[in-house]
Amino acid sequence: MTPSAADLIRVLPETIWCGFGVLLMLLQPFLKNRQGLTLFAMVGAAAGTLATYFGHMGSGFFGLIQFDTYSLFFHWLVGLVAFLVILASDSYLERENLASAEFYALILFATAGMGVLASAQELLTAFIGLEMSSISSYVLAGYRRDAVKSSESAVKYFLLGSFATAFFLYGIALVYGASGSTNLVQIASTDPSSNLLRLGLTLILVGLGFKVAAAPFQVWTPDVYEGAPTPVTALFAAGPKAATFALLLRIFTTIHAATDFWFWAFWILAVATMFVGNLGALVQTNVKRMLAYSSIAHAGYTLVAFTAVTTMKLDPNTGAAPAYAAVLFYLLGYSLVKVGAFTIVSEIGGKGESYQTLDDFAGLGTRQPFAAAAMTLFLLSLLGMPITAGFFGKFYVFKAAINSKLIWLAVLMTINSTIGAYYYLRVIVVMYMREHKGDVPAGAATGLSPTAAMVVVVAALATVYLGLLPNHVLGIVLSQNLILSAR
Amino acid sequence: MVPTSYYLVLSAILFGLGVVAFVFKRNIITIFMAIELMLNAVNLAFVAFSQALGKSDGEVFVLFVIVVAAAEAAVGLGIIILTARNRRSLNVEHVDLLKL
Amino acid sequence: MPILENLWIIPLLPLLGSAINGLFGAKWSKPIVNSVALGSTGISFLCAVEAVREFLGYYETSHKAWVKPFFDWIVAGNFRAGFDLQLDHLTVVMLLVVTGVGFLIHIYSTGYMAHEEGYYRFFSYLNLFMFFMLILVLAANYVLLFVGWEGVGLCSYLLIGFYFLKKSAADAGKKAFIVNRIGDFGFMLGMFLLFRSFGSLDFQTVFEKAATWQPEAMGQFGTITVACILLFVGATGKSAQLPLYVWLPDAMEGPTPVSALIHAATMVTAGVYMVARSHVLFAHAPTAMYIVAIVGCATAFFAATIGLVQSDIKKVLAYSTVSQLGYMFLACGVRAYGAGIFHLMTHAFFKALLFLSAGSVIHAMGGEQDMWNMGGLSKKIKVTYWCMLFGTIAIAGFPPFAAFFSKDSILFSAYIYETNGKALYAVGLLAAILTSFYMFRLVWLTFRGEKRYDEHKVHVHESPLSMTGPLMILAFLSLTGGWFAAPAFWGGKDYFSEFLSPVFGAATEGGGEAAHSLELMLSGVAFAAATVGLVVAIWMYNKKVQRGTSAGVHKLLYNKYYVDELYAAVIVRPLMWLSTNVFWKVVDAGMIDGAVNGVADGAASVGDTLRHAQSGNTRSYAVWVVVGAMVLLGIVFWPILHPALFGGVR
Amino acid sequence: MELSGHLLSILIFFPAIGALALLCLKSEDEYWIRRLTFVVSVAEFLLSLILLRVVAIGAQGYALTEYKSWISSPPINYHLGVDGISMFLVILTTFLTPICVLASWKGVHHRIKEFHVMLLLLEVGIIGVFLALDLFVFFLFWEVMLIPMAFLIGIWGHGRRIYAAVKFFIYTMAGSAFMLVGILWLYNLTGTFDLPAIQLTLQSAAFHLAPRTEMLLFLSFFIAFAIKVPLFPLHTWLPDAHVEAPTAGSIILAGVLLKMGTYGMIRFCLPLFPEASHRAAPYVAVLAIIGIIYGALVALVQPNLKKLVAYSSVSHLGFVVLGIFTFHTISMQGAVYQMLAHGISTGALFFLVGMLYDRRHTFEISEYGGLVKPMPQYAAFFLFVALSSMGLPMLNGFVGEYLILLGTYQVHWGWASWAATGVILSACYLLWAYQRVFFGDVTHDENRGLSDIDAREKWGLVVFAVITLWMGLGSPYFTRRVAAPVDWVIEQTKSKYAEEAVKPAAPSQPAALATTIQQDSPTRTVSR
Amino acid sequence: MSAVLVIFFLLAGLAVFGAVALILQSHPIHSALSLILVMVSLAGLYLLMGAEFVAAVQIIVYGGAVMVLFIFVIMLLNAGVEERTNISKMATFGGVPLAFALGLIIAAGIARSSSQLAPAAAQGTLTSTRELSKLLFSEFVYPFELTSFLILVAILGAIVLAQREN
Repeated sequence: MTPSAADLIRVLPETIWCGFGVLLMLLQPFLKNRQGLTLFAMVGAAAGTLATYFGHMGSGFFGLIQFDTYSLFFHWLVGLVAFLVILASDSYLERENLASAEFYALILFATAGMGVLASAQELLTAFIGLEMSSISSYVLAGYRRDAVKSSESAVKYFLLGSFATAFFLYGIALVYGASGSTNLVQIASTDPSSNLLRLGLTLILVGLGFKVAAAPFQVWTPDVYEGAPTPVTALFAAGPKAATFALLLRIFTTIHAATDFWFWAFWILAVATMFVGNLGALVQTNVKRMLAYSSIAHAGYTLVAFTAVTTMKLDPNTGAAPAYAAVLFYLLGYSLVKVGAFTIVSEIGGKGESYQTLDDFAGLGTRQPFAAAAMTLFLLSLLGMPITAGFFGKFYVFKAAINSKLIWLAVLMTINSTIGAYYYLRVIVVMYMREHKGDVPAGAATGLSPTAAMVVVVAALATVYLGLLPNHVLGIVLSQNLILSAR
Repeated sequence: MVPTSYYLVLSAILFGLGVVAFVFKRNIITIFMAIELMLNAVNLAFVAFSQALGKSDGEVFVLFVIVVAAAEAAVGLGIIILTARNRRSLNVEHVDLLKL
Repeated sequence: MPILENLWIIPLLPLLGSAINGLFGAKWSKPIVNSVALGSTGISFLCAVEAVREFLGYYETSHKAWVKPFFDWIVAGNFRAGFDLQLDHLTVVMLLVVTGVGFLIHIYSTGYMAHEEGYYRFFSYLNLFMFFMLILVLAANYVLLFVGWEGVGLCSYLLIGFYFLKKSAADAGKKAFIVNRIGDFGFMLGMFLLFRSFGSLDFQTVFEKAATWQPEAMGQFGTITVACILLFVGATGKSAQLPLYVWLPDAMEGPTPVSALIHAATMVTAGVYMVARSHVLFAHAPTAMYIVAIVGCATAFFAATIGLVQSDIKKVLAYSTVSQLGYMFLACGVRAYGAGIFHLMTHAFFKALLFLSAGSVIHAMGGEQDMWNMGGLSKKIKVTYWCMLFGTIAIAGFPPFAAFFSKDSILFSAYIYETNGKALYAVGLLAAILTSFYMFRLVWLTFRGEKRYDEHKVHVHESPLSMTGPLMILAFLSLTGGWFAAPAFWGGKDYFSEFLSPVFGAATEGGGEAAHSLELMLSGVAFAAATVGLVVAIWMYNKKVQRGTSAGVHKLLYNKYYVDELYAAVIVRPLMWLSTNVFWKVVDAGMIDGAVNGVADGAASVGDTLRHAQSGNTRSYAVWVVVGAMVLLGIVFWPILHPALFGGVR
Repeated sequence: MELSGHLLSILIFFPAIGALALLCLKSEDEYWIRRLTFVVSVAEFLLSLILLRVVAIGAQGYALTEYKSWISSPPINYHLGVDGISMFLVILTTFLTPICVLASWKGVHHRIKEFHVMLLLLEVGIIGVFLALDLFVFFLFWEVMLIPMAFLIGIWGHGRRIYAAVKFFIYTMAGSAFMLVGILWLYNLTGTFDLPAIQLTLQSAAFHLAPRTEMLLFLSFFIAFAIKVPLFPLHTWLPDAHVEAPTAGSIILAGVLLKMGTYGMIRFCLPLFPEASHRAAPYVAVLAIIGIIYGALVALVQPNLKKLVAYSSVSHLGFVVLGIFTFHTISMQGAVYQMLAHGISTGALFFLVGMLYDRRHTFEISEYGGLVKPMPQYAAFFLFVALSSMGLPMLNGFVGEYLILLGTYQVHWGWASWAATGVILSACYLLWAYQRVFFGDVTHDENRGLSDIDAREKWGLVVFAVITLWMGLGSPYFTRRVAAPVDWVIEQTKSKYAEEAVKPAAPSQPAALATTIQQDSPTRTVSR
Repeated sequence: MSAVLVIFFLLAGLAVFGAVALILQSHPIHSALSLILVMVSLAGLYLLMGAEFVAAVQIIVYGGAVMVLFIFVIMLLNAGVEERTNISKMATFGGVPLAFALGLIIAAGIARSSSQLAPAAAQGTLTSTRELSKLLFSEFVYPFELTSFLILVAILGAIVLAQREN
């Protein structure tokens, strides 16, 4: 019983990410040049992502992982996010005078963890993946060691994250007890009336709900996002969240019992999350924190699509395939936009992240037209305006909800979009329609650094591309047998 | 023979006490201990199920959990040291700069 | 038939004149402006005369009205309103009156307005008015008539507000327009109903179809009755009848030639013209007829009472106009359309004369209009005095002047009208007495008695020939205008009614020897009434008089029954208050915006509350996680805890 | 014509190309920015005039359709088409855009490049809305148009511009979000976003739409449109937006944007949901009538000139909605005509008010008075435009209102009677405002030296005046081209609706008059 | 009651006692010692079930390594008696009862649904360490290898976080 070569190639991306992480640490003493490290890390991120090209579809490692279009999609997603975040961190690390090698290594390890999550077909493997990304994240959150906020962010993330992990793990234990296995495919064949299974799946939902910041498990999100170094926040908002959703969706589509149990749970989580996120964001004056709340709201929108997925089995004719597609498309668009937006916040923040309030954004339209325009594009995408990725994302989510006859959910989402419009618009308004009070402080950034600008351009182009020509990506997310483990 | 449910109920009680401890304790280190307590409860459940099902993979999981717990401990204690350095206090209730 | 084929020339000429003066007149000298304005009106008058001649020839052979469509103006679905002009005998009368009197007043204005600023503007407006008035009388359908109808209202607005620096003038113009709009509201609804009933608004089609309908009974509010009443609402606005007469006295703020042309001779008679034009409809609606008669009669009396005590020379004439218009409606209401139109024509002559004479007086007095500040002018401005006197005799109804015949004819028709005719007659007669009184009062206060002005300040002088010339022509017309009908008085034919008979039919013929003797008797009564008025006026004012203090009935009359105040208090102010304090401040700002902003504020306050859950305390956060776990357990286990409910929850 | 295959796309995207070209200019290059924008917008206008030749009179259905598949799943196609109704609205848009450039020649001083880019992008969005035949594409343009408009208000507006911009944006967003739900629901039912295809599906006998579903769908569209119109009581964004918007913004907003709502009603609400439309019509009509009267009354007491014009739009658009929801060919043609006429006359009014603002930087009526003295030509033009706005015959405002009322009267005399009071009130508020601004003595010394209109303003106004007159006299030019599409819409609205729709709403009439007003044939006598 | 059951209850009682003590002790050192008590009791229970290897790892890694680390850190930071602050009223008054309730619900749920399971160690066979290692290096080799990176991450993280400023 040794894994085949094909299996090894199926995990090549993770291997490459981890390998580059190790190499980064090894090279650190020799490569004093920060840009060199950045480039090396980017190469690693890219290489890992591209390595998916060699993988063969199918399950590997005795059914622990499943390499399918779905996992491919999420590998690309997290790889791309890692690539962009590394690129965006370059100037940040220089400004904040932080060590690069460890930072990049941690990002790569976290990415590897996310990759595991995306392809895991077995709960324990998923758990290990989750922990890899989480533990890296804890460290990354506290990476600005001398900043009180950063360490506080790390503490909160660590304590609450571990707390939630314990729930997740306990859920795994119970599911294992009920079905005698932790493999999703085998769990799927368990008698769905088992209460132990029900209890276990619920606790798993608590753990994963925490990771994706679904209300009322969202409490940690604003604090952690605000305190963490901004590029790390970008990573948090995009990568782990998408990867956790990936796992959740795989559990969903594989274990039909789960969809039965979880329908109302998701309905309520979705509604609560949308409202908490949007209403919370409404009253924020710190842009970074506002975006944190906004990411809660977007988790809520994603959960709407999830709720639509749950009806798949209940009514096979509604066609849940578009609902998966909605989740995938939404997450892609959302992640890229969040990376772009946080990158701009990171750059505007200046040394010590001192300028992140709305007042600091005032008059940005004249001071930094490019940054302001890009930020506007990202905000409009988050808002769901046409010709941006966010519009199609929201459009597909709506469509999934309506296809599943979840009219009320769609209506509530509509209301939330409108609330959301208000606070996104406020940032735009401040940037373009208000003048900066007093002189612009000397420490504030005068323009985006070239690396950050590159990230912003890539994210903006991707946003518009997905908003104008979504066909290609749609072709992927709508492909037959997207999720091989799904029955 | 001890019925498996006894072990499981014990595990649930320990898990519940872990949750209580997490909520109740103020010292970050003891809160972290509460997490360890919860993980121990999980381990107990794994072993009990493993025995009841007559499969050994449950015990393998326990090994993984222990490893993960150790890794978490390393990082967690690092974070705690960092916080203690920054704040000169281990009371979790005083870690409230980020809020609202 | 060059003109008849191209009837549009008649209205277009004044329009061109207006446009030319309006666009370029500012830079031109007065003679050029004059020649454009007078030229266009004069040629238009000549064209009208030629058109009438051609029409009469045409009628000889065809025995029908001349209708000529020019272009489609509004087309939608089965609705078509064309720019169609029509000429028949009724139009002929109106056309000649409008162009003729209009031309005279243009001439007069060159003298009267000689020293005014915006001279070109005045003539531009005046020509524009001619254009619209001609459209009104030439229109072959209600919609085009409405164009003229609204257009003359506009010109009235512009001309009343000519002295726009004076607030009262601007106010008066606005008031005129708005009150007219209220009438137009009725007119429009009337048109809609006609279209709904007959599928067209062309006069010919409507009248032909209406003629096939069975007449409605008295007291019945059938379709035609309702339509007629609605049309009449329009007429009350335009022709200043109760209850919409309020704008006309105020309209005297305009230059006097305007008062003469628009507010006496032509525009205000448009309502009468329209009712007469629609006589086929009215004939089917006796209820509407009766209402017209009552309103006309009441207005005649009501306005006359107010006229008794006014001190402004033009105001007296204004109320007199309202009163005389009442007579015309009375005539229409008692089926004496011919008499009504006849009175319309004579009224155009003598009222224009009176106004222009008054203008001459005002001109002489350097702008003074208060009769209490005049007196004894007869020696200084003789021509004006005699013209004014002629006009007064004419309006008072002394033979052989114009109004004697026309008013007499109306009163006679009222007397023999089957429904309460005698009461209508009685009120009309009373109004005749009052008319005679207030007119002679005016003459006596102005021209006779002692002078009550300071000769050092006011240099009284006779007006130039450009002003007195038209006066004399009009005086002549006032004297002779009634003679068309005179033969009827002596038992012969009423030429005027006969002329109009192709339009109205022979319905107005009294017929019979008994009727004739009755008519003679009634004429005697009317003459007596006029004399009573004359005598009382002379008795009261042929001495040294002073402006009296108002009290009692006098005060009520002097203040015009407080109708303006009443309207202000009952309609205008409540509406303004409602709009400001309820609609705008409460409904808009308070309720709707309040709700909108309230939702926004509510969301913000909920958000604010929610953020307090975000206390920053990790322990609390853990509690939220626990709460979430409990909730999820509750939801997931709900079907097990309540199996009975499962299946129904979805 | 070689172009005609892509004429519609060219019409939509030509201004976008212009905007791109503008971006290449330096921001300081004020001279060329203005001229380039003007040239582009005039060229666009001339291009749009081609439509007049291409769209045949009396032809039903769409001309010049363009169809390209865009997104495979769900099937979203780039489907454009034009008919008599949309043609004129497009031309109105292209006409008003150069006017906007002229209007902001002096009023806009900062960020000139961005301003003109926004203006052109706005044009792109609006024309797209009018030409789109795919619900998705329609929605896309509908939303896209929001952003430049909000920017125009928010950046180049006056005092409370930000409040106004946000209010405008949120109001419209709220409405359109529901429309998106409706569009998707409709897609879910019919499997397509293509308007003609949806219509075919909905009309097929096999297809049954539950009344409740149809009503909800209708409402989801209608509310979005009603906000845009704006229909009472959803109108409160309008006065704020207008008062704070720069002149160009106001012109476009009142001239075209509001028509997007009424256009949407004609194009989507009625043909797609005939039965719901009929059921909703009484309520809609009552709201429209309330809007007419209410808007006029509130306009009457506004101390702010621009707000007054804004409220007058509420009143005028009430007529349009009323005309649409009587399902009568006369009134609906009138409604379409009125959309155009209102675009011209209100556009001109805002143009005029903007000139005043350029000179005195205030909209308060009390700050003016006696202006006819220093600015006689301006006063004359203002009067002319005001008269057209209050519906003086032979000017453009009359025909629309008259046809709407006439048509409405044929169906519901009560509605028409109430609505006709708006005619009185419009005279009241406009004349009163005119009097306070222009007549009397000059009460403020600053006003004594105001300069009269210059050549640029004069020519703009002359163009407006000529069109006003032309529309007023030659209305058949418009109604003939509009008649066929309107009849088609009415036919669609009837198709599945039973005969009882034709029956006038007799029960709503008072008993005394109810017996008298009916008469299908004139020979029937009324007296009995 | 069989002897096994007596041992079970003894160990279970100790474990619960330890857990409660962890909560009630106010000095972190005492809490840590209580936790060690729990862990040792659990190791006993593992033995009782026949999971010797797990029991050994429990003692060595958990009780030995991890808890020593805890105590080391407590000493290093010189953590004193816990301040019983009540800034979060919600946690003290709402959270603790809720947490108890949650524990009870889970316990009740498990008790009701796990009765059909075979008794632990019913087979009476000890799980051989060989079997564990086989599983670990064949079926679970992938997560096993991943854990190595996990530990690497932990080491890296600890270094990053705890290193003094240069």
